[in-house]
Amino acid sequence: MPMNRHDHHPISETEDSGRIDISRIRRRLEEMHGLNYWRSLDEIAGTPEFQDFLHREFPSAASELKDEVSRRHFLKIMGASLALTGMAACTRQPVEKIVPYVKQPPELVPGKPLHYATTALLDGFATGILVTTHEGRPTKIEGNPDHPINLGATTAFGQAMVLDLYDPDRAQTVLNAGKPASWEAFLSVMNLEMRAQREKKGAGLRILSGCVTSPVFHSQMRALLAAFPLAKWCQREPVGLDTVRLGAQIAFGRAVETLYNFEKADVILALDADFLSTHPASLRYARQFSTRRRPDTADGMNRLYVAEPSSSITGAMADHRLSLAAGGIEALASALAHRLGLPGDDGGAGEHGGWIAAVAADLKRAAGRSAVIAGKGQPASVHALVHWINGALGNAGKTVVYTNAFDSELVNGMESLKKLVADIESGSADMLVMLGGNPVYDAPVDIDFSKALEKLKMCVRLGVDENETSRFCHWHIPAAHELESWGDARAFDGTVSITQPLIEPLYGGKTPLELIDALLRQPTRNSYTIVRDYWSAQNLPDFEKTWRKALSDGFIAGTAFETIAVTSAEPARTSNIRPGGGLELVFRPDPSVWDGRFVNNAWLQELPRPFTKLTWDNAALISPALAQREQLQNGDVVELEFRGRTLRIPVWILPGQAENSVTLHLGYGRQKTGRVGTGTGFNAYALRTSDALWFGSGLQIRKTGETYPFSTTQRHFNVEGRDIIREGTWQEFQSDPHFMSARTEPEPGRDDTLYSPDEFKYTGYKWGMSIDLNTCIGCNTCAIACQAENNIPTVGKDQVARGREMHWIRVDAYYRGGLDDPEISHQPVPCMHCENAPCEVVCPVGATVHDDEGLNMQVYNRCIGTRYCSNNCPYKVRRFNFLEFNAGMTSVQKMVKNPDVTVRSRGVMEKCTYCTQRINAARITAEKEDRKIRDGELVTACQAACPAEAIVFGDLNDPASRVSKLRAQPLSYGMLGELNTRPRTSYLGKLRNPNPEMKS
Amino acid sequence: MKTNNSIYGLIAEFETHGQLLEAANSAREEGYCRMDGFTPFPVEGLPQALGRGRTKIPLIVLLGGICGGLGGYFMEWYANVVSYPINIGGRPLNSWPMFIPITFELTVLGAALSAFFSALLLNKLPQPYHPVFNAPHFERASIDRFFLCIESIDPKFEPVATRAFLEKFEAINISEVTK
Amino acid sequence: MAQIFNQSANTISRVGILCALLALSGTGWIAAEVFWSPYTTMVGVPREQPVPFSHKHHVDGLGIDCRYCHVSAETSRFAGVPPTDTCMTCHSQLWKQAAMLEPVRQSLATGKAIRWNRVNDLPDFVYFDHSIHVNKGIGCVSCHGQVDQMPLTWKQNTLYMKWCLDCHRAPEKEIRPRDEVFDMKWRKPADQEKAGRELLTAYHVQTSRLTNCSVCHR
Amino acid sequence: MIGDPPPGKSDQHGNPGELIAPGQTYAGITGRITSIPLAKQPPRAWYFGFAIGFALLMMLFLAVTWLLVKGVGIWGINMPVAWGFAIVNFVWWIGIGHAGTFISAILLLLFQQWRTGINRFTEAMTLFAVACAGIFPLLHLGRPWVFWWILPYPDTMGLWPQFRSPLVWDVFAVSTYFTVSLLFWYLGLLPDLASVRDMAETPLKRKIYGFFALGWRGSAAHWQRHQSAYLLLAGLAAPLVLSVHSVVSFDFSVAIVPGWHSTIFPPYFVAGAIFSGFAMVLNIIIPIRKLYRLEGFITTRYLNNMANIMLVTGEMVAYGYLIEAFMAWYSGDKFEEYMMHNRAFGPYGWVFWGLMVLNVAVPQLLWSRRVRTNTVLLFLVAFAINIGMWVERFVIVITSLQRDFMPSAWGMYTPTAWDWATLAGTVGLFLTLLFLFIRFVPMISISETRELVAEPKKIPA
Repeated sequence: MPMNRHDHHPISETEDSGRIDISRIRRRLEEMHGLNYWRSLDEIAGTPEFQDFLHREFPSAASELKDEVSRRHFLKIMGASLALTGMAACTRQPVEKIVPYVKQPPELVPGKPLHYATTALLDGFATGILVTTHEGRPTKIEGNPDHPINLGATTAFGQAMVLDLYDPDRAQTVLNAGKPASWEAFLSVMNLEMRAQREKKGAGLRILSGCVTSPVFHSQMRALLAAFPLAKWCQREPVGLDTVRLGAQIAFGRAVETLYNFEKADVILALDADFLSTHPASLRYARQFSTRRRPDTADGMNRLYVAEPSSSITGAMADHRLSLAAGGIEALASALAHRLGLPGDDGGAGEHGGWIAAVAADLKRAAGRSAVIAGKGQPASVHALVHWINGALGNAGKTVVYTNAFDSELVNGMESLKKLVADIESGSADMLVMLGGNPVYDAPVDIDFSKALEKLKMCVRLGVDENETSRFCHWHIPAAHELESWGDARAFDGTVSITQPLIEPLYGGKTPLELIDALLRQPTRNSYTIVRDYWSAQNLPDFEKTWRKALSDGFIAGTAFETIAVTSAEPARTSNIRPGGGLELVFRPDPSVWDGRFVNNAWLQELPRPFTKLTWDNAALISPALAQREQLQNGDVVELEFRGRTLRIPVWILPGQAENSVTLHLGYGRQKTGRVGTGTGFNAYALRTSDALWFGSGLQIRKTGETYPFSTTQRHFNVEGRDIIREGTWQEFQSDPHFMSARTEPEPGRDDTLYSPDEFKYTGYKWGMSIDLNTCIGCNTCAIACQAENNIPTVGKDQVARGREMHWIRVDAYYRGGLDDPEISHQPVPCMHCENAPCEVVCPVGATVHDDEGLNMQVYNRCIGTRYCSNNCPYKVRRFNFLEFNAGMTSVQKMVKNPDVTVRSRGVMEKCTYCTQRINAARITAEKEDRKIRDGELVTACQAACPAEAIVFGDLNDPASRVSKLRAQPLSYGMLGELNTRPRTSYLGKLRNPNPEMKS
Repeated sequence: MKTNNSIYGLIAEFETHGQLLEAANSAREEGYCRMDGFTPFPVEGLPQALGRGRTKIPLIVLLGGICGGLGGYFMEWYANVVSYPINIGGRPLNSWPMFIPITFELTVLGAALSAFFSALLLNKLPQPYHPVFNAPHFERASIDRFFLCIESIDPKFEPVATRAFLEKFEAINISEVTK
Repeated sequence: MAQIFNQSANTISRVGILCALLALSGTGWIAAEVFWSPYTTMVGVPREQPVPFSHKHHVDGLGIDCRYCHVSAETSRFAGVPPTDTCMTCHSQLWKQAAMLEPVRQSLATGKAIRWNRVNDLPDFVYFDHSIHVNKGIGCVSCHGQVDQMPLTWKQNTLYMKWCLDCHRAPEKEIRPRDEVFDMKWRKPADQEKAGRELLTAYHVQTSRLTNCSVCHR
Repeated sequence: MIGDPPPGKSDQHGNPGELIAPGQTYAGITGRITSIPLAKQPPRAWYFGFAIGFALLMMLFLAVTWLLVKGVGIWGINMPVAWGFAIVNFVWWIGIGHAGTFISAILLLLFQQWRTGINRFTEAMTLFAVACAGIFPLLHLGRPWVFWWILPYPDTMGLWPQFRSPLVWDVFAVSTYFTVSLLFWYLGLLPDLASVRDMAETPLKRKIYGFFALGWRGSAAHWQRHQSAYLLLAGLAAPLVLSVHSVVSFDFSVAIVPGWHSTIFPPYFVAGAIFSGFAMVLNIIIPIRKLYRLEGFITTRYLNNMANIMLVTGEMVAYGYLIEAFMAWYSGDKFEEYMMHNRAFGPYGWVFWGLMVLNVAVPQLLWSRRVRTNTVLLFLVAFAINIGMWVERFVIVITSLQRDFMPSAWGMYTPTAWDWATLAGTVGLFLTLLFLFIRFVPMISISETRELVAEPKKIPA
């Protein structure tokens, strides 16, 4: 893990830090009135300040940063930078410049990365992260291992946020009615506006924000609402937790938060709940869940039941998955409640009676050691039922605990949004301050938000990007990116996490704290002072010490909510719940672009979606049965008609989709966004009404006859009976731990070779990796973590369609069993680092060879690009730069590159290196201390990011290392071992734990 | 009467290669040793008729081949075993079976080059200028005529006698070749 | 038949062939010469700098230790090029008015860095780490030469991969006791190779893997 | 000064029995053959053919320029199909380049006289085909500007080629093959250049051809050494020609890819090479022979014999296909089995069956003597075979790579316009060189033809 992550932030001490002067660039930017904004960014790329910044102490990517920026779509190609250095053998090197600091920051040692603890937010909830900076450039996000909510893991979004920081399409200047203006001008205007509002006690003032958990912000709002008693604050997320809160409200008569402990649960039932990937606490849940999926788990493997309309990460992990229309879940829950002796309606069970009975029995058996969870896509009534069920099973306080809510009074985003619009329509509200968000795009269609906005006298938006909503704002203030901001927020368990800036705001962005502060008082304070002042006032013991610790830890220890005992209200008597007939439309946040906010992030866009492996698009996910009925093929464009509105969108046939459910992923089809996101996907919000936020019946589907080209990274999901992925059951494993290897053909013996098997002995370190298919949930975080660590370019939809995606580690999905309810298995595939590497023998120039520690190295600067190695790689993990995929990047975009990894040029092969740069760093540190690298001291990027700890890397010569132990396990196997490639990457066969009483 | 040193030799022009062979044979028997025949295609037996021994070319080619082969294997062995030994997919440094193709190719190359160049050098080509080109109708030596030239440096050469000797055969004409 | 070429043609043709052969081998030889010549390698060519900084004066003359300016040589990949204020620690007292120091004063005043010309420049795909070399007893001189004798700094070695390999294959030829690393005056003992081998074991240098590609390329 | 050459013979004169039409004289032969390079104006058809070739050649330049600007990404290749047209074309051209040396070397060693009329021509064809082939390994590199890293030379990096790689073997095999073919061709050409020199009217032509004739005098000593060296070269070229395509086949058989990793590849590639080589010879020689009225020299007997060779090698190739399928089944290797099934019934199945028609079905027509001796039919069959052999390489390269071990990584391959342009471009290069050769070099070995006249029963060398 990071070596010196405990050096805390310079700014906290010296306001005058020796950082480069971004404010200069900002000023230049402001001078560039009238220019369109893409260009203005390119212009500053040319300023000496930026060149200095980029060349500062010659980061290795420096030469990559020289060439001029092209006007083309930034994924498009020209020129070759390393291509030239490739010719070093026959060219004279150009004279490079050294640009030292003028005043060197004390904590900064050129060439040594620094690691700072800070916080990443999603929908207002915090996860702790560690950010690696090189000479003041944040380049990589890691999970904060000490943070209670994510325990060192990150989500794909967390990994990708660093790319957003350098997004050239970010809002860069204060805009007034679309014209560049200044922050000062804005302040003076606000001064007047607020004076006006003060007179009417803020009757016309409305604040619209996303869900906020920040104590500082809450205190600010309290102050604001005290000063303007009639003002109102509306918190609202397009894919927020309203239903969850309402459910708790029904069940307990008060606002509480529900927290699970899956480590203690033997039997889990998830009702349309994707708690492993889309829940605010999913990182912790995934960790807890996975500890009970390991073959060597002490207290037995848990059993997971899932009922859901379309395959989710959690559903794929299920031992028994029931594909059921979202509208059918409530009936199922009610029937289950009935079987558990609660007032429920058993009639809803329908043909699933058997399934429910078995689940009920299993849950009863594990009473107090079971857990039932419902997803935010289910109505409050289902959540209430689930609370009662957990109560009846005696899980409350054991596997399910309750804490005080983030907001003392219930927050219902939908309702407050409706109220807000009503107030504007009625004219009672005339001033709106929006903190981020994009309601014009993502508010329910039956609420005409844009029309409301036009009514406003004064509309202000603070946002990192300009989107559909910005157009209606009188003032648009560029927001500081999280990595540029001071602030705080609570994790889902309540832990207060501190946000500290890693770099000065590139475009002078402001934080919400600063904006609200500006409404309250002028002259304004900067957010550092705001945060520090607040916390110093919280009479923490020995503030200075606590504060410094909080900054270096990234969170304030012991601030998690205490669990509380709740008294459940009398279970309501639910009667004859029947799912609506006909086709059902289901809305889900997109696994990559979420509610639409990440649509301009190329890493996320190109990340293959789980199951479909779609990139750069969303689709209407339909069941094979429906496809058959309507004669639909993948890519056929259909017209969906729902409650009087229509949407044309291509379909994708998803095995495991509930027969009559059509799932739409939100967040695509944006009208106004950056170069990456423009023109991608289809806008599902066009059908999303306030009465069917998550699902609703009465959908009509019509085939249009048009087709649409999708880009997918995997086209074949059948394992073709090859020894690639090994599966079995927990029961089989109990009876014979070696049952798997017994039924597969053995690897050829070590001596079955013409050559001496001892030609090369790996006596020093012997690196190897073990991937546990039992715990891998297929969340893709490893893939994007690898992309961030290893400077892997994105290639764009067109190139993906041509089969030229560049991910070094891919997550393959294989389907087994019936089309309608298949078993799905994920398999992460990095380079196998074969000891008898087939790729090496065929390379004419020795560009891919072995080193003494068994690494299969790819030497980019030696590679001439014959691509023979890839042909001869049975695992097809090699990636080729068919074109100059790094060309056309602005200087700012290039700042994301990791200087410890060569940026590959056109025409060279690349692949997973086991993060050789990390190995070297660790070795050098160790050798300087004359010791060996300790097990766990060195982790690969994918391993560090994995929420389920499915990937373990280490020294195979050290019998005590975790990887050696995993390799020794009976389930361990080498993929396609019969080819005698002797892979260093091995897998643990996948076990499922089916309920013997159930046939399917 | 010219003296020997001003002329290169006497040349006789024949219709068929049979006549040439006959003349050459009896010339050899007569004791002439410095003579040469010129024909539009290789005439079998002519070299023997003119008293020429076997050529050294096959030997040279053999040597060339051996050098090529040995050199080839040495190059591979030196590069991959001595100069920069690297672990290539666990294969031994001196993976001789995989070194055979290049060894073979270089053997052939060495032999072929020596064959071609020895042929040229021994024939002293290129030699754009040569006295026999002065002989009348000599262009037809590459078309349809067969020539026999007895050179003046032949100890037995005697302008008159030699001409008389040549006239014994049905040569189309006999002429002096000036230097 | 008339001669097509006159007598001289024979000589001309043979000489011609000879020349062709010479030209062929000649070009190869010239190419090699160019690659190894100072024109390409810049070896021994003093490099112009915005400020004519003399290592000779500062190191040899004033006896300042390398680490005074190149602070991170022992701890980081980069030895570190001193920030302007390092220069000014002395030059705020000495030579305050010297014209040649104007750029330094400018830099401090304007906050704009001095843009030095790199002397020892490795390609961007080579990851050289000063700290590990220094810590394992490779002296500055081994790569940078007698910097204390350079008025204007020049490149002492080609820094070609071949040159790196020479030492990575036989480090015993260059390795020296750790505490001599920064000593410009240190000379190899007569039994360098023997002493070197002892140091290698003492410093746990895994010589076997020093020629692995991954050591320098990532 | 020389009597007029006899009028061109037409087919009914030269019946398949003869290697040369009756009534030829030394002077006649010489005049007839040298008249082509010495003619003031080539026939109109020549300009036509050359124009086509040159136009295509320009297209090649365009395609290559764009390739160098953008990178190999302009082609259809991808992961998993990392090799596409470039390699297909390379193997195809190399194969075509096999007929020449086979005819001149192996037929010479087997004392087959029926090489005389066509060896010069086919040797030239070999050179040009290999030249076309040689372009592709360079172009298909991701970074062609450092291609010389494949060659062993003392560089500044202290690095060497990796001699275990079949691609390095290729470099040596192909360059050796080209060199040896060139020497062989030139050595054979030497006496004829002398003939042209001596037939030439204008001093300039005399000088030019004289320069290349190196002063050949046709002396007994010249002939003796020439014959010895020529025969030795033939002896060397014979195993070489077999080795070259074997080495090319190693590119595939050394790899572990199902469909490539097969021991039958070397013999079956060599057979295929000769198969396509002769097909190309026929496709070129039939029109040329008509155009220049050379039926007297290249009699129907030649065509007949070549057709026979095609028939034999064709059957060998068919056997190769059969064995591939058989081994896939017999080995019981699931990867091989799937590969074979995918080849025949997968997305590229139609290509495979097309191959079967072109390379297996059509050549069976050659059993009929009427087809073998009918220039038009023969031309069509040969043309089908040329296409077929290209398709064969497409099937081997693409369908094997398209679906190998990892189902998750399976993909498709679609050539782009640039792929086709490059292929057509090399055809242009080939034609251009060929037409220049026809125009300026005697395309039939004059001295050997004279031997035929001198004593038809005489065995050369």
